Amino acid sequence: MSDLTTFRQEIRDWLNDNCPESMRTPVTQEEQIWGGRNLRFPTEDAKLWFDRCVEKGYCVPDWPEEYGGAGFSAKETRIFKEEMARLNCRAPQVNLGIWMVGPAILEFGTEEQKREHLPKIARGEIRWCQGYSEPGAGSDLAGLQCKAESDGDDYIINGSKIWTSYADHSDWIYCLVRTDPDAPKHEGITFLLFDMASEGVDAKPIELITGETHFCQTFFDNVRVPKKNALGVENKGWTVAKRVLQFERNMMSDMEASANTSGTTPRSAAIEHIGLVDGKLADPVFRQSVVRHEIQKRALDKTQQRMADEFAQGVGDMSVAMILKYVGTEEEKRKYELILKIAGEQALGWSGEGFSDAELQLTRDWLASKTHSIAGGTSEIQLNIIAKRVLGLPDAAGK
Amino acid sequence: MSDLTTFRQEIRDWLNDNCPESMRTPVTQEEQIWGGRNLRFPTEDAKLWFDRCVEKGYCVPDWPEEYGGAGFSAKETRIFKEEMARLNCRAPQVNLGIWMVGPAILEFGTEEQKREHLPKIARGEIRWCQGYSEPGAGSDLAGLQCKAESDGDDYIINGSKIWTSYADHSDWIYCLVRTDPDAPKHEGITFLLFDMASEGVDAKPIELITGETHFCQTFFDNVRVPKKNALGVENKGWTVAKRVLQFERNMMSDMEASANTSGTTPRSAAIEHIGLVDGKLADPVFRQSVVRHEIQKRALDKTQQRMADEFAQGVGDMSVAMILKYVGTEEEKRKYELILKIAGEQALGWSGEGFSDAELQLTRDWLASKTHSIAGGTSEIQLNIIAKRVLGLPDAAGK
Amino acid sequence: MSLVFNEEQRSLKDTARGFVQANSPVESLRKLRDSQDSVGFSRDVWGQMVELGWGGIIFPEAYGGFDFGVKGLAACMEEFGRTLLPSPLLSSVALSGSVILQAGNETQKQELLSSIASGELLVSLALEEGVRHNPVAISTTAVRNEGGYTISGSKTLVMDAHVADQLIVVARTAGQPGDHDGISLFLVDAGAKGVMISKTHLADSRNYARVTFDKVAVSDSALLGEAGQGFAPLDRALDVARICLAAELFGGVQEAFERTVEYLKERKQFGVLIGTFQGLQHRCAHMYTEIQLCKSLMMDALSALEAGKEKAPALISAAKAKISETAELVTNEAVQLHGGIGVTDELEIGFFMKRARVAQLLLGDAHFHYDRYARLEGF
Amino acid sequence: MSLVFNEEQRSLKDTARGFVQANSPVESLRKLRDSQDSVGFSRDVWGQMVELGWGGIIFPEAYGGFDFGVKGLAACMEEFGRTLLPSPLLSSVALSGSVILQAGNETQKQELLSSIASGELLVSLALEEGVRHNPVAISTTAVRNEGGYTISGSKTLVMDAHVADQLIVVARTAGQPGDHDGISLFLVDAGAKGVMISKTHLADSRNYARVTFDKVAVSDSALLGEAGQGFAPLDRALDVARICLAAELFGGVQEAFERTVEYLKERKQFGVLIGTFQGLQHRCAHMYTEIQLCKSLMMDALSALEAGKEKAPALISAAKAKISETAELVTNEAVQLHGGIGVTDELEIGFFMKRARVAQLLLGDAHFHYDRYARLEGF
Repeated sequence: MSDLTTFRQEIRDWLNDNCPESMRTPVTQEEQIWGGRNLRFPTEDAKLWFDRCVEKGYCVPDWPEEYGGAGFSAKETRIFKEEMARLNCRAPQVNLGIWMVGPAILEFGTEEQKREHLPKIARGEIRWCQGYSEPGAGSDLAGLQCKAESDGDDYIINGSKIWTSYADHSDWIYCLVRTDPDAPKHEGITFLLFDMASEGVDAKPIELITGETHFCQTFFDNVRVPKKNALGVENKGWTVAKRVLQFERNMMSDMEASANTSGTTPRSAAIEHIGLVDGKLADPVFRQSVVRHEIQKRALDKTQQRMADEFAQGVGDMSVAMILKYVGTEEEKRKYELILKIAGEQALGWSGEGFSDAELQLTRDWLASKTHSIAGGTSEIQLNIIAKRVLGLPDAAGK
Repeated sequence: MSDLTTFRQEIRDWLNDNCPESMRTPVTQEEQIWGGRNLRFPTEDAKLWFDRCVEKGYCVPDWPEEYGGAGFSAKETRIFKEEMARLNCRAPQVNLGIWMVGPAILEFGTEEQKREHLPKIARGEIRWCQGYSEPGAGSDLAGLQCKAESDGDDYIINGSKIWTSYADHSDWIYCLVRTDPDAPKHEGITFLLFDMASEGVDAKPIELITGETHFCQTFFDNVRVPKKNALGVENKGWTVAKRVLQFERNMMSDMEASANTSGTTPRSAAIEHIGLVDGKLADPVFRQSVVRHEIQKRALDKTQQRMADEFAQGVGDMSVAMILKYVGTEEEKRKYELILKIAGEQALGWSGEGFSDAELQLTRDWLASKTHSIAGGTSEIQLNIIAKRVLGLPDAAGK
Repeated sequence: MSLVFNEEQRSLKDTARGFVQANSPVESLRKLRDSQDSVGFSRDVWGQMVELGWGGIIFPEAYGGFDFGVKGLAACMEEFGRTLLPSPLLSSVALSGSVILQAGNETQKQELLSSIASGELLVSLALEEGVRHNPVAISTTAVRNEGGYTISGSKTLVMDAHVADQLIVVARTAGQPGDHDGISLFLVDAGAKGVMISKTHLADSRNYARVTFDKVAVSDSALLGEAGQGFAPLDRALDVARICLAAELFGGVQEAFERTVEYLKERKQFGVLIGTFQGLQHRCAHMYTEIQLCKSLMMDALSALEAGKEKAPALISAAKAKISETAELVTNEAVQLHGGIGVTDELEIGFFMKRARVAQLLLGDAHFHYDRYARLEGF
Repeated sequence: MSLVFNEEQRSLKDTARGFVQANSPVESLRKLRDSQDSVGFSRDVWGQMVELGWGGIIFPEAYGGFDFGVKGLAACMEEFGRTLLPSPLLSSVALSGSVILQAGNETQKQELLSSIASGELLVSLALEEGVRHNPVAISTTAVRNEGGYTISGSKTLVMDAHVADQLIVVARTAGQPGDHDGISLFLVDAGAKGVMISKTHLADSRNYARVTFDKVAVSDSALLGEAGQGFAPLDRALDVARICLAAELFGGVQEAFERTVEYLKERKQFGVLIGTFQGLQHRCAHMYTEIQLCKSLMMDALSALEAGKEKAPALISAAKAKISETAELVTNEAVQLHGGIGVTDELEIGFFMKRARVAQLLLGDAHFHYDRYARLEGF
């Protein structure tokens, strides 16, 4: 216990000494550091902070030091994150390498793959994108058609992926391809890593309701990829894919915190637009809605903490994890609808004068919240999973 | 138009002259007039009011005069009901004869059947119960097992029915029986009318969560029924049954009005237990909940009126009718949950001192509301019907 | 007091439906948005609308109108909502026209209404000062001086102000923000000295502006109705616009719902139509019930208004509140049930959601109208 | 600050589960109800509970207790809630015992707590005066006179008062109803002159009474804590009872939910298990998520209370509010999803719904605790 207390103090001191003041403010979409070959820093402080974190392995604190991490235990990692949050330190970089494919390589990769990819992710040199969904397939991920045909030591990839976020700005892709078209749909899939600069790769942005274009449709026309780039076993890629989906769900439920770049909460909006009278929000109906949201939000945060505590005590159960994405994204939608009601016109600005940057961002945050309960497994899919895997409710006959 | 105005005035005058003051107060469960061979009146006024209505045919105002009705048109019937409601006149009698089997006999009966049954219903001489559901069958009405075997001019009935309301106090039953066990489940059913005093009939009350026992399980042991007692064609009883289910759904959505014998509304409870300050309910959160309920309730009432107006204009559509039972019973549940929150302890009394009769009734009304979204087609069945028949959403394969 | 549109109204509605489907599908709004059109609606389409009589639809014949009543206009608004038609019909006709009808003297009505009806004149109401609708929270002042008034203050959410010829300004000649008394209505030339109009861009890509009045001088004849007694006619005019806006919103809700149900009948997942999933079926069936309830409340409010019932304002609040809540439910579900393509800009369903949120807010959201309903009902 | 019961607490919980399943299934409550038992709980079962140590579970060892803490008690309450066990554990131990611990002087603690722990003494708290929980709306007066006080007033919802040996009366020695200051706590003999106890019968078939105090004379030594300063210790004690009651309610919610899910796996309709219907699956899955959130809030509140965090009262309000709302959802769904048999008295599911509504109300419903949370959070 006292070791961890010391550890906490050390982290706190280091952050205090090393995290520039300007890196302790809410980050905007534009200032987010995504890493990659085209890495640019919006400010000198951002570069300084990034470099210092990379040096200590703090972009991936729980990865082994040999792969660029800090080698922290689960408990240490949690303390690290708590201290980062306490000082409002920005994440030094955020991307799918750190969240998804890195952990997957740690778990399924060969030693060679680990040495090749992990340090680059830890140092933000390579930016990854994800090639899972296909046009028209939606929630039925495993029904994928993008094919990889064997050609000596290589595969030849043909097909297309959709919802590949920032594919047009990414360096590498981890991609599900069908290597055995005759196998049942969950078999015959391979989890493949390849360079987006390969010949035959083309990424075309899709505009969302938020006006943003981080997603692409990505086309593969006879793309040649070495077979050794498969992560895990050929035709057994679904196992890796499922694990990555778990990482994704956990990440999605964290999304709110990082996505809420306007920094507005129902409480802050209510204090600004409704005001306090005798220390109470002047509108009791909105006041109750704000409380409801705060309690739900706290319940969600505490559920994550409880899971960790349960695992620590050996009474853990993965079924609790399955609620996080559903609850997190659904509550996020309610949160923004509530803010819209409270802030009225100021939360519905689109551009131009009359609205602060934070207000214009708020409108996007509201719209972005609609995407989160769809991406990474819709809420309906989450409910199916809970009903069947956790509650053990039966499948309909013939399905 | 001026004819209807005159008509309205005549009805209003007649009600004013003939409906005793004590019959213009909310009716309690005990004072409800159900009719039948054992008809007893709780007060002299009740008898007077009943006799006067029977004489005019006002128990069934829209039935032809030859069968004991008043021969009113649809518009006249609505005016009659509006005037009854305006003066808070109690219904002279309420029962399944008037609501369900009477209209069914009018539509499907032979002239002989009409002459035999309708006047008795209009005069409250025979009380009917309904034999539809069977133990274990639940919402799958058509899966019924109760069998009627041919024996010359008679059927011999064996089996059992559940949720037969007041079977132990009823004189006749309309009952679905299987006359052809080999036919598909919706065929081979006959709609049969018979006397509950027949040999081999036994009704055993079921206690509900309200503490009340109006429902029974009813057993038939070699009950002999003449074949001419079938309503409609042999083996085609499902057609009649479906029509009666429509009557039932309309009746169920009216239920709240007649079932709310405590007379408490969210608004009245709030005024009593929370109180007004400067003409506003002192608690704005409850105030909003009361408003929501009132608007929903008005929307439901106006939907019924709109349907009538649409049919009158020739642009009617039965699909609107399909929402009434679902909306009515679900809102009724919300209404009582709201009253419970507002009235606190006073809405949770069960018996004994400390609670008025109306308060004790309120607790029952709350519990009874739970039965209404199950009886007569569960809310889930209603949603299925809307999804498939109104919206045309497809059936799952294999069903 | 019939709860159904009569034959004349149904025929108007059919005309409106045919008109917008031919002349202003949702795609038109997208084009106006993408080209950052400075007018924000099609003057051509508006010209045709005026020609077909919509400009004077609710005005008495004596003022160049067609006297079809609010019910007739609402029937059309429902159809206009289905294609998200942008036009000055709400701002200039339903709202400003109603204020003039309710508050103006005979001369003002004669002069202004027929010009509005003919489309020559566009008038906008400068009412709101806060982030949400509140017609008594008026701080803008109109100070009496010789022969006129001097108006100062700031307004927001002024519909179509950037193209208006005249503005009706709600200003205070007495009392404090929050008081009913002391509110007065003034006609101000949009080009008058001291008037500054700046267009704002909201999520629904429709037209709103902020307007500031810096010591704007108007003559006595600019006053609409009696000084200090403007609230009552204003509120009556607002009620006309509220139910018309509710009808427009309701049209959009129905369109979004119907598109969603159709999608469920086409889209396959895991080898089956997603419309077969009971979870989705029940949600759609529930939405259908809410939509039917909205329709009944809308017809209830329109009928009460037409019949001049005392309860009409409360019923208009009931309809606007319920339709606003249903709009939130249905547009959110529409996006969610469309899945991935539901959140692309390419699919039009997002346009319905964006318009719905602004229309929910305008002229009072559910929160405002619940409160107003209770107030009018005396509890 | 761990959000999980430790090994000791888990073992206590297992004991509690085994105990009630063997000694007090739901059927026991039905029997007490149907026989109109005048005690309303089994003295025999309560005797065994005391013997097993539950009477002193939260008291320090110095006062004859076992010092397992509120977390330990709550772990057990969850299990007791699963079989709807009626016992004086909440009224006499969690509530009255906590008031004595928080407010009493050393002598009072020594005298009373060990007797409560041993089951010799039953104490009830006479607090409420209105239809809903409100610990400051105290009109009952305690008027100072020579050597003591005279108490007059009426109380309701006094748990287990009909079998209590002593009552703790919340009375006002100064101030007005609504004030925090001026509230004092008195120990009154249940048999004292002027005390009238009348049992009320609520929907949950548990034990409550209305108690009137007609000029009841008590001596100075009856005062618990300082005169006029009773609210703070009372509120701390209430918080202990609130989270224990929330835990009990949560146990019932889980039981009702699990029974419902099991039913869906057994019950066939239209030839298939109703558990295969996606509409019902999604509703169950949603309930599961709510239940998990309740659990986290309950553990959060218990941990904060154990650690003496300043935020503990707000977190207890959060837990009681959320569990109360979830109880309404889950018990209603449990009845509905059981269909026809769900509304019979024969099936036990109705007992859970009836108990839930009373437990939701007791010591503050969601409405009360939402308000309290906001107040404690300063907005």
